[in-house]
Amino acid sequence: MQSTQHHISIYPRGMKMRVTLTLVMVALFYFFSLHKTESDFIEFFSNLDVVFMKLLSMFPPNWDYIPHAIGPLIETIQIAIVATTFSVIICIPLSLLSANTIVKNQYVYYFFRNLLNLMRTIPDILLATLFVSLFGVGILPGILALTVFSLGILAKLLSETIETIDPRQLEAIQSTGGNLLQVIWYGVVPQVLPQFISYGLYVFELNVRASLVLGFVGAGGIGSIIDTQLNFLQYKNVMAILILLLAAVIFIETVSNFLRRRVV
Amino acid sequence: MITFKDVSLVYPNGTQGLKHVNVTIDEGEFVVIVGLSGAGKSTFIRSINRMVTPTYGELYVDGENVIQLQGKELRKLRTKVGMIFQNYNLVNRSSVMKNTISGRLGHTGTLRSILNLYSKKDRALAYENLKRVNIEEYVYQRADQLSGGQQQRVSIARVLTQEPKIILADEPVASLDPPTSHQVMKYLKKINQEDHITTIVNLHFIDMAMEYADRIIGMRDGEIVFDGPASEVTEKTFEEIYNRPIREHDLRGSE
Amino acid sequence: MITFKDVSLVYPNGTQGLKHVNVTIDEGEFVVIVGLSGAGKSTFIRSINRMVTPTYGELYVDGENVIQLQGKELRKLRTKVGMIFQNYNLVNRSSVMKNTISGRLGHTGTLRSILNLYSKKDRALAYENLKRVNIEEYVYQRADQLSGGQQQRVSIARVLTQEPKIILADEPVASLDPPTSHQVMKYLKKINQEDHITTIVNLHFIDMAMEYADRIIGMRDGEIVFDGPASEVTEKTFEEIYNRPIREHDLRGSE
Amino acid sequence: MENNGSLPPKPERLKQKRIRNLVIAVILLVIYIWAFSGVIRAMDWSMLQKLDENIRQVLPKLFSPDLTEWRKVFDKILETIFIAYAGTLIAAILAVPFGFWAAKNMVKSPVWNTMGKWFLILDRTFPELILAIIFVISVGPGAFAGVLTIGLTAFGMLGKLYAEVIESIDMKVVEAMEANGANKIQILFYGIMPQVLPEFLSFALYRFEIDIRASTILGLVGAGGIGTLILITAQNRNWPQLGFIIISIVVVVIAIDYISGKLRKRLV
Amino acid sequence: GEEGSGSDENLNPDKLVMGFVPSQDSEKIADTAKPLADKLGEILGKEVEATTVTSYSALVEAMGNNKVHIGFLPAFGYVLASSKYDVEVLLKSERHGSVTYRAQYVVRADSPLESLDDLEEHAGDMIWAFGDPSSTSGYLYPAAQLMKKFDIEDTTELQENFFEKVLKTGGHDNTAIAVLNGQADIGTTFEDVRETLTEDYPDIMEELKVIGYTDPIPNDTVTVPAALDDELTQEIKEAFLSFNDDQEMIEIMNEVYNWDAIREASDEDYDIVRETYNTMGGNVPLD
Ligand SMILES: Nc1ncnc2c1ncn2[C@@H]1O[C@H](COP(=O)(O)OP(=O)(O)OP(=O)(O)O)[C@@H](O)[C@H]1O
Ligand SMILES: Nc1ncnc2c1ncn2[C@@H]1O[C@H](COP(=O)(O)OP(=O)(O)OP(=O)(O)O)[C@@H](O)[C@H]1O
Ligand SMILES: [Mg+2]
Ligand SMILES: [Mg+2]
Repeated sequence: MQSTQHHISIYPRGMKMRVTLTLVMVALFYFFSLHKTESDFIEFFSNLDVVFMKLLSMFPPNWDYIPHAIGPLIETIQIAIVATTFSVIICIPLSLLSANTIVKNQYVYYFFRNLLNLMRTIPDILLATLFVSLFGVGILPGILALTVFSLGILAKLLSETIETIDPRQLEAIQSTGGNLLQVIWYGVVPQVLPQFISYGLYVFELNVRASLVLGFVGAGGIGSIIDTQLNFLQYKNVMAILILLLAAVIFIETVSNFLRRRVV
Repeated sequence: MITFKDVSLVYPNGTQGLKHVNVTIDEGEFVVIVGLSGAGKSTFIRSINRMVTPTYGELYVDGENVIQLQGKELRKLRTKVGMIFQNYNLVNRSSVMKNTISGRLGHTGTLRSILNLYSKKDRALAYENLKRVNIEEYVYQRADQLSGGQQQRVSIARVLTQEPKIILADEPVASLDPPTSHQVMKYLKKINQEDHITTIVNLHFIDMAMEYADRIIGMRDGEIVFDGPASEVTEKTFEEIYNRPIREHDLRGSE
Repeated sequence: MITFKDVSLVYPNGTQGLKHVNVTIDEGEFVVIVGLSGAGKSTFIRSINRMVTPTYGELYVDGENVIQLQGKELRKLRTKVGMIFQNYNLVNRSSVMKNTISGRLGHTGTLRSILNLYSKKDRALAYENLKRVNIEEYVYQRADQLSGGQQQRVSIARVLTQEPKIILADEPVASLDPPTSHQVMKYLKKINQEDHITTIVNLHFIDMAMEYADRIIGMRDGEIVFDGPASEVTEKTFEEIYNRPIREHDLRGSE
Repeated sequence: MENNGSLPPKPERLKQKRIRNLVIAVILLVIYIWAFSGVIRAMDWSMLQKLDENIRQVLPKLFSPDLTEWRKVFDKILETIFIAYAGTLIAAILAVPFGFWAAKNMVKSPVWNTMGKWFLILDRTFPELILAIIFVISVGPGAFAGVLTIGLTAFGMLGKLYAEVIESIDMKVVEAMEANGANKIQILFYGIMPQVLPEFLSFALYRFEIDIRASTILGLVGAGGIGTLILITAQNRNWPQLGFIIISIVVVVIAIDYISGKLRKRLV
Repeated sequence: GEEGSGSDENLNPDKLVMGFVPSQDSEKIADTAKPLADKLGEILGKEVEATTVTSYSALVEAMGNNKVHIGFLPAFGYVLASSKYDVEVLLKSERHGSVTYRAQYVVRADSPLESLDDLEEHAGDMIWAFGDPSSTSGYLYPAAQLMKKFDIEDTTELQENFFEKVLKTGGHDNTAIAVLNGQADIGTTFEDVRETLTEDYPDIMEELKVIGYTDPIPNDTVTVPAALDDELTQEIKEAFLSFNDDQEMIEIMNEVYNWDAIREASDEDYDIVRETYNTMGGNVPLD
């Protein structure tokens, strides 16, 4: 067999260049970041024993502390449920308004799009700090911070799902003379409901985890007692709280995986 | 009666979908539109129920110029005109029944339809229509569990449930294999004959067009280049419409 | 030469895929296996390159009993036996070239293949084979940008690049339309004749089987119920294999 | 049209489904009552008394940002970006082997596979703040502790996402490679990697966006980033400066989201 | 107990790391100690890096592991650190002419409480707000004082029986605001947190009144790991003390840490804190 080509490469030449260039840039910026953050992996590995010692010093967990943590844990879960519920409800109109399959007006679409981006942008700790200063300490600022934060994520996910739905199914409903609400109810909802539920559960898990941070700035929940125990250097108590939290998160994740499988 | 009076349509990107189309379709006719890909068949059909809006001319459906319609009026037009799509466009995750009954949306109040409060009559009608296309046994199945031909039959049932005066079908058999294609066309023909519903169908396959149409309209580049009874049509006619010899894939093949 | 000696295969769930199969296929033959769905055609073909493992009997490929093979030996067998699949099984995101050259993986060292260091000869061979199936113009296109027929031609080129002694094809045209199906079958036949590669093809369509095969093997319920030259085969034979009259969809239709 | 068409009875399956849904609904209702009553009881409404005054005092100042300390803010934001970038890259690389470990279709032994999955859950649950403290202790306070924290917490989520990507690949392609005699490593590089790599990169970029936000909290425990500044500014009730910080973060994060969104679109 | 990995007695790193916990107990919290570090480096002829750590537990641990060589620790932070690691206090700060400060009890102006004695009668249905249980002025000193005064056995008794309940606010400003808002009836903060809030709450001086103070609390410290080279330790101490004669540095330190001057300190100065903590029967004994 005789080739007429002089050189047949596996990749077209241009692509090879682009890939190499990208990789080099990624690596360069990486090393630049390592330099800027004064990363020193030799130091890290030579101090690995300290990491393990510290982890070990958290064991055995002080099981006697668990009863003190149950109350805050329950509070955390309740906060997360309430915040998730609020954001699930509010996100429905928001995500419809920021999906270009539903909203044809470009200005409206971009306004809500950017609003969502804005909400997702602000770190939860900043939100919590702000709400604490507005509403005082307690669980309300916590609920609000979580609501706003998860609302941004949830509405973004949902609106992206709505944008990927099959527009032909909507067209069919339109062609029967259905109005906007009917098109949404008969065409959009069945297509996005499973993802919607699964996102809701995902955000709930996220909220349970996030409430840890909230406690550090006076917005209630289990983070608050972790903060205190850390300040007293009571690592065995901290570990007990963490194990409780871990158990709760795994439980929630298992249940929500189960529910997710059922609906999707 | 549907009347196109000098209708043109230019898409926002400048493509001319229809060019000065003049044609009248009478009640109860079974018209098949043929033409190459891009000829404007879909544009023609979708103008009738205003899924696209002609940019020039007048288009009368039942004596009413539909080009200006908006909002409620437009929805009223659409309840009169049923549409069948190439890809069936069923809501995959909903049941066959829910898909079929959605044909009645235009006749039902928003609240009632959202709460699933259809009258007994409506539900019986939907079921009746599923029976007419022999698909009643799947009534509670999810739509995406059916084969292509079955799905298309559900979409016919949906349109029938709408009780339309006109049925538009945009390449209803393009995704189906030959035997199923014929089956679907037969159901369409049967309904056209039994209920006297004006039926306009886009087809790619000339043998099917000749077999089922009363009247054939040929399009090329947004213009009507042939219009006449199916009996007058020969292979030559198609070669004119297509501007090239007929090939094997222009035929669906027999049943 | 391929020899099945009393080969049986029981799947873990108890389904009997093959039942006491005895058959010999000579070098350079073009054999088509026909049979209803579930007859065991795939199981038969996939036993030859040990994608499935018979549970009883002996199966000789080039004089070697392949049933016991493992690891390296098994991979050596597989480099000798090329396989073509119904759904082409190309890596969608990789280029046509990369897909084709992957046919040489079995002949190339791991490190060289990971670093894409193929010899000039290998690359020339891959390109040559793309030319043989007339697809060379797409060489740097992504596989998923090609049509079904084109993808199947790439998968033939991939198999050719493997330089196999035997080609197995499991319903290579089931996903293609009639004209494309014929095209693909013609390439397979051409290669069989030019390179004398033993070719075993599963087909659902009896008209195609009769058109391309030298020899036809009919299967039913895991057993061989017919084996003879294509010239001896009549519609009657198929009715026996299928245990029912021939229907329209058993035929692919002409080109 | 004749109308003898009363509907056929609903199949048993549907009835069961309805009962199941009812049970789920009741359980949900109970959970909701529990959660809301708990929250309402714990809520301290008296805090709303001064709400009006708080808003009047705080919001206007927040909206008149004070730029005098812009250098400090920018340095800290840049540090945050570097932490997130270096951390995410470490996580993205670490997550590959773990993703394969936790993917059902790659690991034959279900026990071994489940262990992989659980390991990733464990990693995702371990709070980054605690990990950050441990790293602050072991390598000293500063951005490096932040890099390590992000690197080790982000790979839990990335590993899970990677595993899901791997589980959704087209195994037929793998079969085709097996059929032409390729060994496991060749199959990995020719059959699996091309299928998953774009998604891997896309998820890594997505995670980078998250990590930018995540690295803001590391400052709480001395692991670098802008968190400390946020906290102190808030404690000083320096609202104008806090306003400036918020605006800066928003601008930076939106810019990064935009760029990485563009990149991700091109990947898949 | 002494653990920690810093067993090498003559720790003398090329780069000194100065860890800095922004003082909660002062009017303005600085977010950086860089000017101070620069000056220190100049004097010592060594690179000195300042890092701000908002959680002093992290700082204590980092010092225990010799990752931080100069720690600015509040009183209780030092007590905690010295109980766990071998650390040496070098200096303490002087603010407003004193090396100590006090905590105060604030209530709303219309509160029935006029002095701490009135708590006997009213505490039973009052909510007590404080920043964090580990805050010296926000919790430890007031708690010890109340327990002693009203003969309360332990903190649980104090929090759950003496008062109706407690509110943990996360900071002194939050505490004052919580009292102002009516979320709590009495709050304990450093003296006088109200001044930091006058901008946002112009009437706070009138709306909140102070009904009592605690005993003096030693000011925050400059602490080093005991493993640090003795000579270096001495140099550091002298460098800091020399700031007292340097008007420019005094200003910088005032800016950074609200310090007016730096004084020598010894471990005994903090015995009082240690005692307070231990004798109040805290649930966390410090030995
Ligand atoms: N939404 C649109 N925007 C712009 N141009 C369009 C749009 N829809 C169709 N066109 C263009 O209008 C012309 C007519 O299209 P139309 O879909 O009516 O053709 P068709 O005959 O239905 O073709 P096919 O058989 O492929 O469905 C084509 O050139 C097409 O590219
Ligand atoms: N992996 C498997 N596990 C269990 N049973 C199997 C498996 N693969 C095939 N079978 C069963 O073995 C029998 C033969 O299957 P095979 O796939 O060989 O049939 P086929 O003739 O190729 O059918 P088709 O035309 O549908 O591809 C069938 O009953 C099938 O259900
Ligand atoms: Mg069309
Ligand atoms: Mg098969």
